Amino acid sequence: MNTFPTRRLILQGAGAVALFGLGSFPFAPALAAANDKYPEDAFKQKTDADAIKALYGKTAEASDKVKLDAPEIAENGAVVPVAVTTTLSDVTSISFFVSENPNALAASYVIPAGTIPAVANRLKMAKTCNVIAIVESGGKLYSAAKEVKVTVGGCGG
Amino acid sequence: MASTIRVRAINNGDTTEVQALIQHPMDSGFVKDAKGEIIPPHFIQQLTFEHNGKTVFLADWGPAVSKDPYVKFAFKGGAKGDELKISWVDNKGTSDSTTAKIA
Amino acid sequence: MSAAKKTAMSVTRNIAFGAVLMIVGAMPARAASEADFKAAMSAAEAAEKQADQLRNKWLTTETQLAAAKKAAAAGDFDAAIAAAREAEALAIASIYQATSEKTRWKDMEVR
Amino acid sequence: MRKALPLASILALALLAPALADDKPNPAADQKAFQTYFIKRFPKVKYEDFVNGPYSMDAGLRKQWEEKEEFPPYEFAVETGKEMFATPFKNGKTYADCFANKGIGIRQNYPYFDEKEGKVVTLELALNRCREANGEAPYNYLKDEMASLTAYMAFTSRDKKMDIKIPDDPRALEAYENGKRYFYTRRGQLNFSCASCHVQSPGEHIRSEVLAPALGIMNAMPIYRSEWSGMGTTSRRLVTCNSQTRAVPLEPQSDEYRDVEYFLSYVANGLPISGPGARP
Repeated sequence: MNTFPTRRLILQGAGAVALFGLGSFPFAPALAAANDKYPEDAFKQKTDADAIKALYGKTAEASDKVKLDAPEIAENGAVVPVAVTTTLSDVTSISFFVSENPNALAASYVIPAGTIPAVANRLKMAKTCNVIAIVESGGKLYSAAKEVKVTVGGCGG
Repeated sequence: MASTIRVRAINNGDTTEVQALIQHPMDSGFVKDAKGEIIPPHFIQQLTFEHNGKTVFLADWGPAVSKDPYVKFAFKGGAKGDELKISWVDNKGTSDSTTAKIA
Repeated sequence: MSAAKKTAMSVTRNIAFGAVLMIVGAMPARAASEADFKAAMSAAEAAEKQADQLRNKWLTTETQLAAAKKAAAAGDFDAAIAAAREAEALAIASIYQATSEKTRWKDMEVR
Repeated sequence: MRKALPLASILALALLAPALADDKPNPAADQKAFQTYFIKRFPKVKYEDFVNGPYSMDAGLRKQWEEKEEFPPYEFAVETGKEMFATPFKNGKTYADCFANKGIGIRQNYPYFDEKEGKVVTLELALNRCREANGEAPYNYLKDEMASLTAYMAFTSRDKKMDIKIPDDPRALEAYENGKRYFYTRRGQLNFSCASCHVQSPGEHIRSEVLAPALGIMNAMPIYRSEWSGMGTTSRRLVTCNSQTRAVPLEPQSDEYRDVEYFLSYVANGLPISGPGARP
C-alpha cells in the first residue's frame, strides 16, 4: 500500500488549515512522526495506560466534551457498536481502548484537517469492562469511558 | 470474486458521510479452532480513505476490531460523483482496494 | 411467576433428574469384567436404538455411550460400565419423554 | 329396542361431539389464536415488528441492532447470493429457471405443500433440488452458499406478507399437524419444547440470550448471528435449537423440520418478510 505520498499531503493539509487560525501548527510535525506508520508497539501493550503512553507519549484527562456512545449491555462481545463524537476543535486523532482485552488498544484513527471528529465502529470485548475513547485535540489528550456489560465474550468472535 | 470492500458515501451539502464494511476474518490469535488449535492472528492493520489524492481518514486497527469490520466517518467537501479510494492492508501483507462514487 | 422462572425451574428440575440418573448409573459393579461391560453396553445401545426409533435421542446419552466405549478401549471396565449404565438410564428417560409427550404436548398448545 | 338403538347412538354422538370438535384440525383457528396470544402478551410491540425477534422485545438490544442495520453484517451474503443467482450452471441454466417470477420476491410463499410429492417443500430444499436437477452438487443446508442464496431471495421479498397455503389435501393438513406437534413437544434432557422458549418466555433472558417470539421467527431467516459470527439458515436454526435442549438434532430437511417450518410460517401469515436478519 503506497500511502507515503498521500501522507505527505495530509501534513500539508493539516499545516495549511492550522495557518488559518485553528491553532497548534507546531504539533503537526510531531503528528507526522506519530501517524506515519502502524503503531505496532501500542497495539502490543496490555493495559490501556501503557497503550495510551505508547501511542501518544502522554496521558489523557477526562472531558465531558468527549461523547462516547456504547451499549449498557453488549448483545454479544464479538460485535459491540462503539462511537465517539466531540465538540473539541483541531482534533487530530481518535482512539478506542477496551481495558480488559488481552491488548487494550482496539483502534486508532487519524483525523486529518477537514474530517469531522466523529467515528463509529464495532469492537470485540472479552468481558465486562470499560471502553475508553481518547480524542487528541490541539496536541492534548481528552478521554471518556463507559462500562459495557458483556455476557457473551467476544473472544469467540 | 467481488471486492471485500462495501462503501456508502453520501454527500449532504458541505459534508460527505462515509460508511464502509469490509469482509475480513479479523482473527485475534486468541481463538481456538474445532481441533483446539489456535487460529493465528489475521487482521487488517491499516485502512485508508482518499478523496482527490488526499487522505481524508486513516484507521490503524488491531485484532479487537470485529469480524467484517465496520467504520463510519464524515469529511468536509466532496461532491456527488467524486471518487473515493479505499484500501486496506492486513498483518499478512494481503491488501485490497476499491473506488466508490460519492452519491 | 415469570415464564423465565418456570423455564429455569424446569431446567434445574431436569438437571437434578439427570443427576439422580447418574447416581443410579454409577452404582459400582463388583468385579467388573469385559463381559459385564458388553452386557451393560448392549442394554444401553438397545435402549438408545428405541429412542432413535422415536426420533428422540439425547446428546447426553450419546456422550455417555462414547465415554463407555472409550473407557472400555482403555481397559477401565468399571468406568465403562458406569458410563454405559448412565447412558441406558438416560436413553430410558428419553423414551419415557417421547412416549408421554405423545399426548402431553397438547397441554402447551396455544388455542 | 327399535327406539333404544337411535337413543344410544345419539348419546354416543353427544359424548363424542366435544372431543371431535376439540381435535379436529383447524389451522385458521390456530393461526388466529397464535397471533392473538402474542399481540395480547406484548401490547407494546407493533404487529409487524414481531418479525424482528428479540429486538422487538428489548430496547437496549434494539439500539445496537439499529446501529448495525446501518450497514448490516448480512450484506455480503446478499451480494454473494445475487452473484450466484446471476451465474449460470454448467448447463447454462440458472436458479431463476427453477422458480416462479425468476425467484425474485417469492420468499413469502415458502414452504409450500407439494401435492405431487405429498410433502412440504422448503426454500432450502427447493434450491438444492434446483441444483441437482441441473447436474450440480447440493449445498450444505446449514450455512455458506445456502445462506447466501436464501439471504438474497429473502432480501428481494422484504415486506411481502408471509402467505403460506394449506391446500385441501389431507396430507397437507397432516403435515401441518405434525409440524405443530413437533413445535409443542418437549425434547432433550432439558425437557424443552420449541414453545417452552419461544411461546412461554419470549423477551426473557435464557443464559445470555433474549428469546425471540415464535410469531414471525421464520420471516427473518436466514440470519447472521454474532454468536455464530456468520450466517445460518432455517435448518441451522432448528438444529441448534435442538442441541441447545440437549437433544440429538435431526437431519436438516427431515420431515419433522419441514413440517415445523410449515406450521411456524403458516401461523405467521400476514407478517412481513424481514430476512435476512441480524441476531445476537
